[in-house]
Amino acid sequence: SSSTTTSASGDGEKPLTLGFVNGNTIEFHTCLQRSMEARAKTAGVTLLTSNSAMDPAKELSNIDDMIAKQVDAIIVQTVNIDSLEGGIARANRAKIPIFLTSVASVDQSKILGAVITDVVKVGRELGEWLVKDNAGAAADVAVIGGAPGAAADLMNNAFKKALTGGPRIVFDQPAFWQRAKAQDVAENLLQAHPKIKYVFVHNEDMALGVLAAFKAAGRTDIKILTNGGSPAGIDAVRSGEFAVTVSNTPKSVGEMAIDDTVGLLQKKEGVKKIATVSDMLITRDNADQAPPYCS
Amino acid sequence: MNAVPQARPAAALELTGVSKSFGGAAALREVGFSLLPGEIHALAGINGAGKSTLVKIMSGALSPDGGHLLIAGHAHSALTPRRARALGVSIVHQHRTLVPQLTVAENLFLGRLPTRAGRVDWRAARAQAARALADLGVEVPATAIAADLGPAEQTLVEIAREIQVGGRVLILDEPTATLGGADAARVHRIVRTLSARGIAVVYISHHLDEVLDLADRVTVLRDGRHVLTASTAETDLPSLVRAMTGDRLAETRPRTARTPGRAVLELRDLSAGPRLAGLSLTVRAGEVVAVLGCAGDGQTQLFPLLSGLRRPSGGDVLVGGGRVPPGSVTAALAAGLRCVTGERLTYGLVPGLTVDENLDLTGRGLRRPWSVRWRRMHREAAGARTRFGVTTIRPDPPVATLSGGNQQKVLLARWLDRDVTACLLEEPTNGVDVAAKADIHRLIDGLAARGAAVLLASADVDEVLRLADRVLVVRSGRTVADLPADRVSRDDLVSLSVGGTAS
Amino acid sequence: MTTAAHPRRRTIGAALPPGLVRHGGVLGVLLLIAVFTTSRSDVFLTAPNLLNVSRQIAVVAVLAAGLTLLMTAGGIDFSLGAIAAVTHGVTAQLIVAGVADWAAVALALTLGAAIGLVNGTVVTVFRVTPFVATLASSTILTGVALLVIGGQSISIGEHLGGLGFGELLGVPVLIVIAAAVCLAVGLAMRWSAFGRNAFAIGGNENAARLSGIPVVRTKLLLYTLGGLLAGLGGVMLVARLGAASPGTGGLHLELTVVAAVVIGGTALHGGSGTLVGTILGVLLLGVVANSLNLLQINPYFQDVALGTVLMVAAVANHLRSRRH
Amino acid sequence: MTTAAHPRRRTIGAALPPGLVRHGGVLGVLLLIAVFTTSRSDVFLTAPNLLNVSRQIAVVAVLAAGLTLLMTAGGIDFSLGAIAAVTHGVTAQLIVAGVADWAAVALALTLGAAIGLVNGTVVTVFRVTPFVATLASSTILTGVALLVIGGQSISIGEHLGGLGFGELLGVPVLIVIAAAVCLAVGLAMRWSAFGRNAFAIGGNENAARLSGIPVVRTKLLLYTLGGLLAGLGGVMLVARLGAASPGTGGLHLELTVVAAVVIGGTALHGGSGTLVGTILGVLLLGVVANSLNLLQINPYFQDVALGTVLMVAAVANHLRSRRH
Ligand SMILES: Nc1ncnc2c1ncn2[C@@H]1O[C@H](COP(=O)(O)OP(=O)(O)OP(=O)(O)O)[C@@H](O)[C@H]1O
Ligand SMILES: Nc1ncnc2c1ncn2[C@@H]1O[C@H](COP(=O)(O)OP(=O)(O)OP(=O)(O)O)[C@@H](O)[C@H]1O
Ligand SMILES: O[C@@H]1[C@H](O)[C@H](O)CO[C@H]1O
Ligand SMILES: [Mg+2]
Ligand SMILES: [Mg+2]
Repeated sequence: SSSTTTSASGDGEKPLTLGFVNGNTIEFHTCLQRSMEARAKTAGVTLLTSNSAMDPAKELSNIDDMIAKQVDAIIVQTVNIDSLEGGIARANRAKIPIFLTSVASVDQSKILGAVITDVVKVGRELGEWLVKDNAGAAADVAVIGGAPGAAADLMNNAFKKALTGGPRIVFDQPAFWQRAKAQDVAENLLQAHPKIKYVFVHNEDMALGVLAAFKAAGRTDIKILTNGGSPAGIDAVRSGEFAVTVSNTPKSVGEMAIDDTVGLLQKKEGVKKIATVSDMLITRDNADQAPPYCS
Repeated sequence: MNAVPQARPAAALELTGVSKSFGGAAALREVGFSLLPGEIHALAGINGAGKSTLVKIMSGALSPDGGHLLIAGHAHSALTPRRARALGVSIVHQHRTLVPQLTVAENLFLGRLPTRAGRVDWRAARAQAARALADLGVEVPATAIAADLGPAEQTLVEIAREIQVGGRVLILDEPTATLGGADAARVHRIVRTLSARGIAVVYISHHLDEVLDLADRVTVLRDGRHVLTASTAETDLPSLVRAMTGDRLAETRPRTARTPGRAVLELRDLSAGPRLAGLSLTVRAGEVVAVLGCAGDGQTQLFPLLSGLRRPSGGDVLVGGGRVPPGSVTAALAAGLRCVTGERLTYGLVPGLTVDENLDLTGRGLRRPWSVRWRRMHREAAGARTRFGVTTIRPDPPVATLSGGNQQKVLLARWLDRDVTACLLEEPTNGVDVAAKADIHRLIDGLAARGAAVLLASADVDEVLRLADRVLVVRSGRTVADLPADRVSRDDLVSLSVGGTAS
Repeated sequence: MTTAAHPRRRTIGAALPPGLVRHGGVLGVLLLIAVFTTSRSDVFLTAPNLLNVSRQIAVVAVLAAGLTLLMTAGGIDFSLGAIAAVTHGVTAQLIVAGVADWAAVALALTLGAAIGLVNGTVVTVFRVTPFVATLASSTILTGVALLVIGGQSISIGEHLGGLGFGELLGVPVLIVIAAAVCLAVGLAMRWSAFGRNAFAIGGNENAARLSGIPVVRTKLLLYTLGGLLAGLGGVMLVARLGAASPGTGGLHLELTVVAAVVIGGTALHGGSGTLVGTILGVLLLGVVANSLNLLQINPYFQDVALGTVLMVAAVANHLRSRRH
Repeated sequence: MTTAAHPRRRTIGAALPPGLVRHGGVLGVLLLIAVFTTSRSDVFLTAPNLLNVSRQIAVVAVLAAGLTLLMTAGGIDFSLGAIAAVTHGVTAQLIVAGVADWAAVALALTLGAAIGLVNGTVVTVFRVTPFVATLASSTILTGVALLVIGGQSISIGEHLGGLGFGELLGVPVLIVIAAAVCLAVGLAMRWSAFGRNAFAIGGNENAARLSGIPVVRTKLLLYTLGGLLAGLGGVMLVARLGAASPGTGGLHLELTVVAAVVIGGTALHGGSGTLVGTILGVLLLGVVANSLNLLQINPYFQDVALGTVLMVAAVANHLRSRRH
């Protein structure tokens, strides 16, 4: 903490204070915040945090509160893609820059920068992996999704588009990001389509619920494709329970967010305004090279 | 326009062939009824005869299954309370219909608060309410909350409300059931005044003296059928009773002399709030002691205090010489105290449960068994129903669907159909018909004969004379007189209960 | 003696806003939190922060006002949050489709009122318990809200900016609207026959019906008004957020509104309620949320803290009312 | 004649589960959905799928049974879902910490009961409205549940597998437990003094107290039982999932449970309720969820479909009961 950083305003002595508005309290968000806190500490930056608990209106209130606290910049892990127009407008008016994590599909002139995860790419990569794995042959494929809406839809559509040739989607139902619900839906899936060969589950927590259902039914033949990169997910891939997952870890997102925000505020050279967090397709073969998920 | 002058004036309200049944059981069968302008028309009949049902139909609260209803000569098929009011028919129901959380003033103007420029004129409402209450001699502040009033005061407020509405027909369903002599007299005066102004009054009461004294005509219902309509000048009490009960005669056997034993129930300096300041009294085994007092004079506090619902601020209750721990229902019950409320629906019965289960509740509370044996419950309840004359038109209906008097009998049967050491009876014959009233009086005689100490809080002077060995008069929560019953006259009691002195 | 005491009671009751005396519990907890937060954060008691808090609670206040009136009459509407979600989506879609701002707002309000009317009809005509009926319609409307915006965020750009960010004599328009709604509802509850009928219906519906109060009509109107205000809340949401998006309004908002109203002392079974209490409840929730942020309480502890405050306020409320 | 009819009626009343007759509405809607789904999916009416459905509703049934009894007594517990969330987390953490399975389960059940007892105490001793008190404790417990698992999934591996996946004479253990709980509660509601006292308290608390029924003790017991069953639900959740994870239980579960109970005809204000109705309500919700999947209903329409079913059942329920 002896290292002093200069603030964007050029006031040489005052250390930076950043505000982080988190979107939820599940594992991803917990790790995201932890990695940011760790990185902020080493960078000598003060990090104030708040949480919107999936409520866009609360998100705006949190941004308001950060503005009231006169932070140097606000980092937002938004609840929904694009929902924070009002928040951005408000921050702009107060002349406090905003930095986004995970998404950046708003007018980019109004934000300081962003670290994005490309969900379209994730969906596409998984779809392509499936086609390759099945060698283009016919196969029944199911999707167990998150909540209907932007992020899940983007990933889903990309996945479907990538399924060229034989594989066809015979089941596509939501489990609302709940592990227990995913288990129920997977059970119903087994009833409706026992011949299913692949299941794409939108996150690893739900995928673990799906796995529990499959195990209970003695079905080890169905390949589970998912997204996350959490320790539990990587373990499942390593043991063959998941066929494949995509690692785009909150640790990388959080660290990049702090680095880039500080860099952009201090107008450092070579800091990209919009950076994409590198993701990695993880199968049994490369499970040991999976990046750490949490700080 | 009418060429032919009619022999009698057009009826203010007329029913022909009205029937009504509840779940297949008939409460009214082809009843006809005609109410003349300015007359006081009493409706009589034993509990469950259909009186309340009939007046509910007149006032639009219930719609009949068949028959016709004419108000001032016009037929009305889809009458609602709202329409009935607009047509000048107002009613005071047997079950109180005040809004408990609102003030007396607001209750008086329910649905028609005075407004000025679209906003409620509270000042006017209070002033008008105060005037209306003063007119009737009701000493209730217009700003009091309805829930804080006693039953008598609530009744008077309701009567005041309906009179305020005005109109040509006023229906009173047992207005005096919970009123003491003075309040009842006040109601009678009001009714006579209104009738003199040309308002027709339908008056339901089980006090047959009252009926004969007050009404011009009387109609008797039995088992939902019209039995007779007669001028009160041409009928007398025995024939009225016969018409009501059919074969079953209401005997009013003179009471037997009692010889009280040792002191069983003692109150020592019992105090609670401003209304009860150091009340002391003793009731001995086999003795019936009546407490008389104006509404709000402290005797209304006896029920919450003796039952353990409320903790007194001072003083003791003793049963059989032992002090009953205050403020505990369980302790009161364990001591052998049985308190029968005068507000059966608030503190007595569980309306949604059936008659038999309500009867079983007391035993369950006392014995605390693990299980409920339905068969045995029904068997025991059948006996209690017979003994207390509970009649229902369906096998074991929810208590809520019983007529008022039958509910009262269920309440009494619950508490008195077993061994009793000492009991408090609040208005035990509230809403009970003549025949049943005599039965209940005999039951209370029996209770005393078996050595129970009976404390009676009744506003019914005749009942007090019929039952009590001693009469205590309380004022501001203190005993001001303790008189042997055989040395006071009816007039003395009436005068005492309104705050006068015995002659 | 007893009678002498009455006139005194009367004067005090009339002079003090009905309810302030009754809400010692909530008021006490509110002050306590304010004092504590002020002592720990110099931002709390600044004008910008207080404006912040009031802007944040404006929508909740509008919905809570409608619910207070409805609950006083013994009703309940669990779908208000979902109605707001639907109307916020509809407003955005209409604006994106080129409808004039004012027309979009008018349509959204009408839609809210219409949904309220449907709820009211189910409750009065089919006599479904209000809780059940509105729980069902809340579920339906949550789906509809999602369908309306196609599960995506719909930006309205600079539209409705005057509503969302404008000021009137230095006071944000959102706050002005919320204050106006609260004032109107508060006055209606005290001074209008409609409002008093709501009390009578909630206190004893049978008595109300028997005294000729148009019970069905009043209830329909109350649900319609609730829907209308929820519709207004939806419009305020989209104006403030600058976009309609999944998850806005709905259950979150609903639970906040219900919590504010009940903590404000309105009885679930009807017959009593004050807008003052509701406003205190709304304020309490808003101040707590703000304080949790200012004091940097760990998000995991925020629910615990909020719940504890609610519990303490409820218990304090009770202790106060007993002493009376 | 009338008296002769009495014994007959009474016998019928005792022979038929009290309530089946009253629930024509829910039963009708349930059958309708079953017929419709069967006509569109040949899987629906197969034994494996029906077992599937019953396994899925087991947890809801256990919580709903407790809530039915509690609501009959005029209580409500909005925190049951949150209690389940806490106990499911605690069970997982204990097992991970090396505590024996049975001991972890016993501790979780005890914890659930203890939380219920606290709720009951707040409601009876401090006389806070049950809805308000349990809404507050639900908020607290939601935070606690997150804290317990640190916001992360906690896997229990093969532990509690016998509970989560085992079978007893071919019937999944989860179903056996749920059936046993429902049977016990159903019998208690009809045949035990405790259960009947709940009806009396819900019907008229004053009258019940004056009859010598131990009102406070009964209520405390009811809340404790509710908490215990919610604790059991939490254990069942973690056994079935093989892990504790954020978002399990909580508000989702709570609303499902409340919806099942109220759609089953238990009055919110107490005094009446049947376990048969609740079971029908639970079944209805389970069958709808299953049908939505089997029939591949568009995700965007699922809430609309569920809400519509609830609304139709509520209205149908009412129409049936009117004809009676
Ligand atoms: N809502 C109802 N549901 C079912 N039965 C009812 C209902 N109301 C009245 N009854 C039945 O109809 C019959 C007539 O009742 P009603 O109240 O008219 O009697 P009543 O003459 O007023 O008796 P009381 O003198 O005891 O007040 C009774 O047997 C009663 O049980
Ligand atoms: N709902 C209840 N739960 C538990 N105990 C109760 C309940 N209602 C009443 N009691 C018991 O009955 C006693 C009397 O309660 P009540 O509120 O009527 O008396 P109070 O507060 O002394 O009356 P007041 O303030 O009007 O003088 C209480 O002390 C309490 O022990
Ligand atoms: O007897 C009643 C009640 O028991 C109440 O507690 C007070 O008012 C009296 O009239
Ligand atoms: Mg009657
Ligand atoms: Mg009667």
